[in-house]
Amino acid sequence: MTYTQTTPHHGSAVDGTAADAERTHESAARGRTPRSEDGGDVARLLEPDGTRVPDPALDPWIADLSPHELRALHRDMVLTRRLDAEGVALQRQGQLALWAPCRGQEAVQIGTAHALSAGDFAFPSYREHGVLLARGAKPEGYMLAWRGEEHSAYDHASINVAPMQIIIGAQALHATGWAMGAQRDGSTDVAVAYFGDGATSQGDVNEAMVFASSFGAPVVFVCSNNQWAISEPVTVQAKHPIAGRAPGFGIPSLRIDGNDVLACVAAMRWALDRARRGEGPSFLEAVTYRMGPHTTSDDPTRYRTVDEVERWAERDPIARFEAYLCAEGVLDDSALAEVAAAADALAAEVRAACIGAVTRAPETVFDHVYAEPHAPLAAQRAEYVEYLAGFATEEDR
Amino acid sequence: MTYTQTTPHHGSAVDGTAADAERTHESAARGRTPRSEDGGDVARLLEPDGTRVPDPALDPWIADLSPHELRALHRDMVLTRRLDAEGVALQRQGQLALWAPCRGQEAVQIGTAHALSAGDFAFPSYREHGVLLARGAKPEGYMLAWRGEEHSAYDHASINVAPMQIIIGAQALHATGWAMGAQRDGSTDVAVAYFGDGATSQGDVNEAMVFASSFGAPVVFVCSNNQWAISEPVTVQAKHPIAGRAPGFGIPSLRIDGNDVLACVAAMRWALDRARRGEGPSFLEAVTYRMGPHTTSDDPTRYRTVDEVERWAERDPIARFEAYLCAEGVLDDSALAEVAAAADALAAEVRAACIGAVTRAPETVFDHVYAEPHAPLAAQRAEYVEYLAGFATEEDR
Amino acid sequence: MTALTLGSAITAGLARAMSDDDRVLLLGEDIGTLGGVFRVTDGLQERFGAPRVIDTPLAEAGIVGTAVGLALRGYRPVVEIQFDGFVYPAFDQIVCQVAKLHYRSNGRIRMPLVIRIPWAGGVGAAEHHSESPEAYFVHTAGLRVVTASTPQDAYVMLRQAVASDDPVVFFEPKRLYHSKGEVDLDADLADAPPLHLARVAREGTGVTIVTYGASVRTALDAALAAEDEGISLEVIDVRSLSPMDLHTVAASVRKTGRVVVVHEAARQAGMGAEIVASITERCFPFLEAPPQRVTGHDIPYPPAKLEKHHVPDLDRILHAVDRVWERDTGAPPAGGVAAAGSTVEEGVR
Amino acid sequence: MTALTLGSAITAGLARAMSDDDRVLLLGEDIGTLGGVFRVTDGLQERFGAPRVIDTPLAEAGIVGTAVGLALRGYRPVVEIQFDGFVYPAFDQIVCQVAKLHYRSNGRIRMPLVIRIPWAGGVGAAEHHSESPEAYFVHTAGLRVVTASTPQDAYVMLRQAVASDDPVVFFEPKRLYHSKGEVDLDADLADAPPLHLARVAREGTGVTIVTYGASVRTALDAALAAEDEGISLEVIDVRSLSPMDLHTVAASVRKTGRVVVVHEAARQAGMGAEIVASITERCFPFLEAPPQRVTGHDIPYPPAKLEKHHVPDLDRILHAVDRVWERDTGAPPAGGVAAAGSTVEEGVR
Ligand SMILES: Cc1ncc(C[n+]2csc(CCOP(=O)(O)OP(=O)(O)O)c2C)c(N)n1
Ligand SMILES: Cc1ncc(C[n+]2csc(CCOP(=O)(O)OP(=O)(O)O)c2C)c(N)n1
Ligand SMILES: [Mg+2]
Ligand SMILES: [Mg+2]
Repeated sequence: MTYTQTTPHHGSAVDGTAADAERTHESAARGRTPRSEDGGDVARLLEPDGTRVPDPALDPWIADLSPHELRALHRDMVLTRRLDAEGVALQRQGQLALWAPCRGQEAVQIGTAHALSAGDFAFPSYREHGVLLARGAKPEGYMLAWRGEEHSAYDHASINVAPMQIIIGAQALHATGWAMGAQRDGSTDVAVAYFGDGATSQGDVNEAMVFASSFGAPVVFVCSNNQWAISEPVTVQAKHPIAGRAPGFGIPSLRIDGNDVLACVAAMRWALDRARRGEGPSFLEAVTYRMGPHTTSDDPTRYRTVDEVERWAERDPIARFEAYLCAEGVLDDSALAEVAAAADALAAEVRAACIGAVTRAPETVFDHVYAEPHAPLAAQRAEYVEYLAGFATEEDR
Repeated sequence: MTYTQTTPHHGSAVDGTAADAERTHESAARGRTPRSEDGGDVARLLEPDGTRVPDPALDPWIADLSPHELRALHRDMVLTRRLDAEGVALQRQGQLALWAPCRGQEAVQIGTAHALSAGDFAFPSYREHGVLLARGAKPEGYMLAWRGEEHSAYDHASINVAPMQIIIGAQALHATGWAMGAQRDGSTDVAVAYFGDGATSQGDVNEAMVFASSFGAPVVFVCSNNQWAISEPVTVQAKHPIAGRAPGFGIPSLRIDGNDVLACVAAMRWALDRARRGEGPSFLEAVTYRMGPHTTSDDPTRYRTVDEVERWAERDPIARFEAYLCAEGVLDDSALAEVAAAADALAAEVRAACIGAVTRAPETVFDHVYAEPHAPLAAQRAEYVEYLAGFATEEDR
Repeated sequence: MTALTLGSAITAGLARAMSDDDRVLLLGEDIGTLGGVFRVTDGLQERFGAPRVIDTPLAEAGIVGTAVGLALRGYRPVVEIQFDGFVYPAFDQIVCQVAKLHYRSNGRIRMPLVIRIPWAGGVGAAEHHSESPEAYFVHTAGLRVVTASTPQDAYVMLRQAVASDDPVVFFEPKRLYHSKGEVDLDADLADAPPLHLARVAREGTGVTIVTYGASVRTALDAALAAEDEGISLEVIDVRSLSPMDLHTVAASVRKTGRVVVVHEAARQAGMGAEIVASITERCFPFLEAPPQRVTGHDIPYPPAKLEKHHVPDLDRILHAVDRVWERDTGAPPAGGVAAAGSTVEEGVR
Repeated sequence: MTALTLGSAITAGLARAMSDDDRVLLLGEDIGTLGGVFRVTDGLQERFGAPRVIDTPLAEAGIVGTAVGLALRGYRPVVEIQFDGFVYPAFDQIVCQVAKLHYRSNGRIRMPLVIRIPWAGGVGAAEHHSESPEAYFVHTAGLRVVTASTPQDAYVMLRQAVASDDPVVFFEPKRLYHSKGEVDLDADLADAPPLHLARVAREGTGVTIVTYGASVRTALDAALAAEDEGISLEVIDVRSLSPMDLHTVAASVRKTGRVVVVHEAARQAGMGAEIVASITERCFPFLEAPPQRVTGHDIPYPPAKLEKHHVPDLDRILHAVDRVWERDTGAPPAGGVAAAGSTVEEGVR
């Protein structure tokens, strides 16, 4: 095998050394991890039907999850799905210009985001609605960009989330730089870069791994391998599992079932712990699936089969987790009803935020180009304001 | 260990699969390859003192080398060294604007270039003087760029070598694209990308690996890890052996002693053979050392010790190969004298090419910007010619 | 003649170029199975095969860099950059390699590469999807930069671009992708106007409008409106931004003495600056008023809901026309220039 | 006052900025142990430590991209791009991220980043080591672009750039690195001319020369030579290319009525186009002759032995001065413009 799937070990350093690889081979030999649909091994704690399976490496990382925390994970996944559905609906109704559905990817988004501390900083792509929600962004915050009102509408500093990134992979470098800063501050804050399978082909993502490795920066790379980059299957980007890239850069990686929220929490905690201990970057490949189109402008029937989508529907992250929680008695019908009500409420809020949105005044297009005074631009603005005023006058006549 | 050092096996496919990695572990376990100075394993056929050591994987690839071919390798290494020394001397005498010495790296340049066929295409950096020489470039061809007369002076099509590349890593993509073309032509031609250890940090080199792997392009990446990127030790680029990067991209790699010309020939033949069989890209990390300064403008005493340089001098590629060939009776004093005379003759030719160089006419700066007619530029040229003529007139007065 | 949209005219141009020359191949993201996010390459992979219509990994430097290698091997690659805002990762390969290889190699190496870029705004798109980066390429010696504003031009110019032995950046005004026009699919390239020539899109006598891309349509609309007000506009579609056909532009300006340059890109150091400077150099004595620029502001492209306040529209063009039309400038008016300049603060103090 | 070279004035400026604010840190290739290939960061790693003077992996997108992250974390990174020609791999990060983050975040995110670039030619360097890419950045809204032509300016402007909450591209004319001048090391930034102001490098009455960077020296030399011929040149060092201080430029042009713009970069869509266009817009009635551009040709930078035929020198400036000086342009001369324009073929036919 050409890559090393590093196994997280609770409390022990996993630094991608030979000894570590031995361990990996060993655990792989034990046949611990079931094969995922696309032919690679993934680490998993919940079977698609909700059965809890043991994984000695991951188990310890979630041993302390309380029923309260488990319910919070479930709730945020449900809210994310509802928010996402509302995004699609609002786009169809002309309330949004575009929407990039995240249906199917709730587990990796919520699982990893829940593992973060307040001081950590997330660098999302455009599809991480669940991450924004979990970090506390307000509905306007995550909707208005898709309506075309703002480029980025949440308050980055208060929720420690960078503006969503459309330039594929660029944020991986930002996260690495931020982590280098956290390192220099002597803090234990960690940066998280979220990106897709397609992004792994970009120079920026690879350079981010180089920098992160060279400086031992406390950053976690979370690759949501949802099998597609618009119409291109992941095999166009990588013939071998993506998690196999990182070890070559000296970065331990883990390939997990991205539809298993417990595995996502566990893996993320492992990675965060490494970072906080000064052990540097880690890489997670969360194997998941984009159930919807790439965006509301996309027509996935042109490039994939209904069959494939149906097969992945059987591995739904929410159904799986609900089955588990109900079986464990952590969730019951009334709790589910409560969550459903909360989702309805969120959907209503989201809808209100969209429909109530008022487009800014024209001259605000000139705002915030610079932080400091800029006379020529101020003049351009004044000229445009005067020009617009001319219309008012004409119309008045 | 986090990377896979793929072992070449004669005639058998080595595609970076699990089975392959097993083999690697196996051979590493046999302790076959001595440790290089910088802490990693390298494959080697000649000890620094010229003793031939067996390597079951590499041996078969050079079994057929005739005394004639061995002498040619030696000769080209000596010529390269002499050419290089002449470059340094000419720069000191003000005949060249700059020179990037390749002293110490003759084995990887000559070894890999000798393994090529005429139809293969090399994409060198600025330090591959040996590759140019081995491919048949004329002295003017490789000197005039360093004199500042031309950007690139050899005839690329006749020797199948791209213009030397100064933008670090850019040529790796060109080689990959060329290889995709060769593949489409149904030919067995192979592209070779030469670059340094520093270049492996560039996005372009990583993207080249992605493309090469995705398309199974017949390209060989030859990384001359000469321990330094100007003043930065290789550890700034990579904490782990560079050869470990490629397998994560699905590209088998080999880490060889870059000062052992036989190992370089063998590894290159292995890689070329894979490419010609349609097995796709390979990656060679040739562990070597830049004995001179980065360029004649550089002052290496600012960043490295004399000690380090002396230690590497003991592993000189030419001395080692000479010792071996003399012991084998392939070379004797008269043969050595003949090679020395050839080197003198080359040096004289090189010197003559430099000193005799006549700078082109001023208006030629406008030539070849476009392949097709371009009236505004033609007008700019005419205007400049007229302007220059004005001086002549003034002076005439 | 066949009625085609501008987008399908390009598809037809690509198909024609590919069947005329089997060294032509396409590279890009989602151009194969999907047929491109704008469907411009729709059906081409089916027709010409996957080896010639290549879905690449998601890396623009990689796309352009491998195209350079393919060109070195004798191919004529046509690459698609999915949106204008995604060309920058390839900037190094374009500026240092594509543009320079012919020069660097003293003409030994040809770079018959076409870089297609769906381009510019006004379509309500997300951030980074409405950029107008043409000036960067116009400033880069070694590149040719063109754009078409009619289906006929799109069909012919695309083929000319592919046939050119120089690298061509081919901007496709996405706002016009769905606009229809008659196309002569059997047009012989030898009969077509050369790629570098400007086109007088509408003749007029009062004011010259110099523009390109989707703004040609806006300028033509403005010309209709101006006609009602008794001002005759001549509209020049520059088509080729590099080289630029100053002959056609200057001939018009000498006739009208008044000129408005229109584009969507930011003003500062944009294409309009070059056009105004060139006109001033060549036509100074004929100018009745200082040339005006109607451009995007010097801001990043704004959110979609506000883009109508950035992309020049008919009213902004007419406003500028009024300014060059009304203002007569034989000699400095008493305090007049300061006054004329007063809406635009000149300094930065 | 201390006599310093321009290069060491920058070193002093960096040291001062770093001791004034411990959030300032440096990133680049070979800037630590080696002190930079031009020794501009010499001694800084020893003085401020490796965590603040960071030798990075060899990847410019990586350098700028991580600097963006450091800025997000509250640092004020000063990055060095080793040579002008190596900035392009970072172009995407600069144009899409550095320039836009403040705008995109509605002012919530600041990008107090300085990108230092040893810049331009005339030093006999190898390919890609003599580029003049400033127009690309001037065209990019959200960036400030400055350059210094004296040690005093270099010292002060570098500190101002670091103090600015906006991203600043700081071009260092490498031809002047070794030129000496007096520097007031105790200068209080509050007393210094603001970063965006132009400087009248020499007062004159006949012709205005607008330039920047190393060409300021050439222009001053030309002014001396022109004096001998009885023409008085006013030389304006623009200093800040974006924003540009048009107030100072326009005031001069209104006085002289004649202007020559000088820079090394290619002409087409270069900085000179913007300057000429802006001057024409603002000062049209005062212009006695069309502004002239003396620039690098529209070619890739040529091999070093030929660079003197590309980089504007004293003679080319004087030649242009003659043209704007001699030519009077009240009304179109009979056939005169065609004649005047005849050295420059206008069309592309
Ligand atoms: C630099 C750049 N190139 C191209 C695009 C166009 N684009 C947007 S999303 C996308 C696919 C991304 O795939 P992946 O990284 O797997 O993320 P996913 O959309 O699947 O979440 C592409 C090609 C872009 N946004 N940025
Ligand atoms: C894109 C780019 N960035 C920076 C440089 C400046 N530079 C020239 S050589 C060099 C070091 C290259 O090191 P390596 O790749 O190890 O090759 P070596 O010089 O050791 O052969 C650097 C930084 C460059 N030429 N191109
Ligand atoms: Mg994906
Ligand atoms: Mg090196």
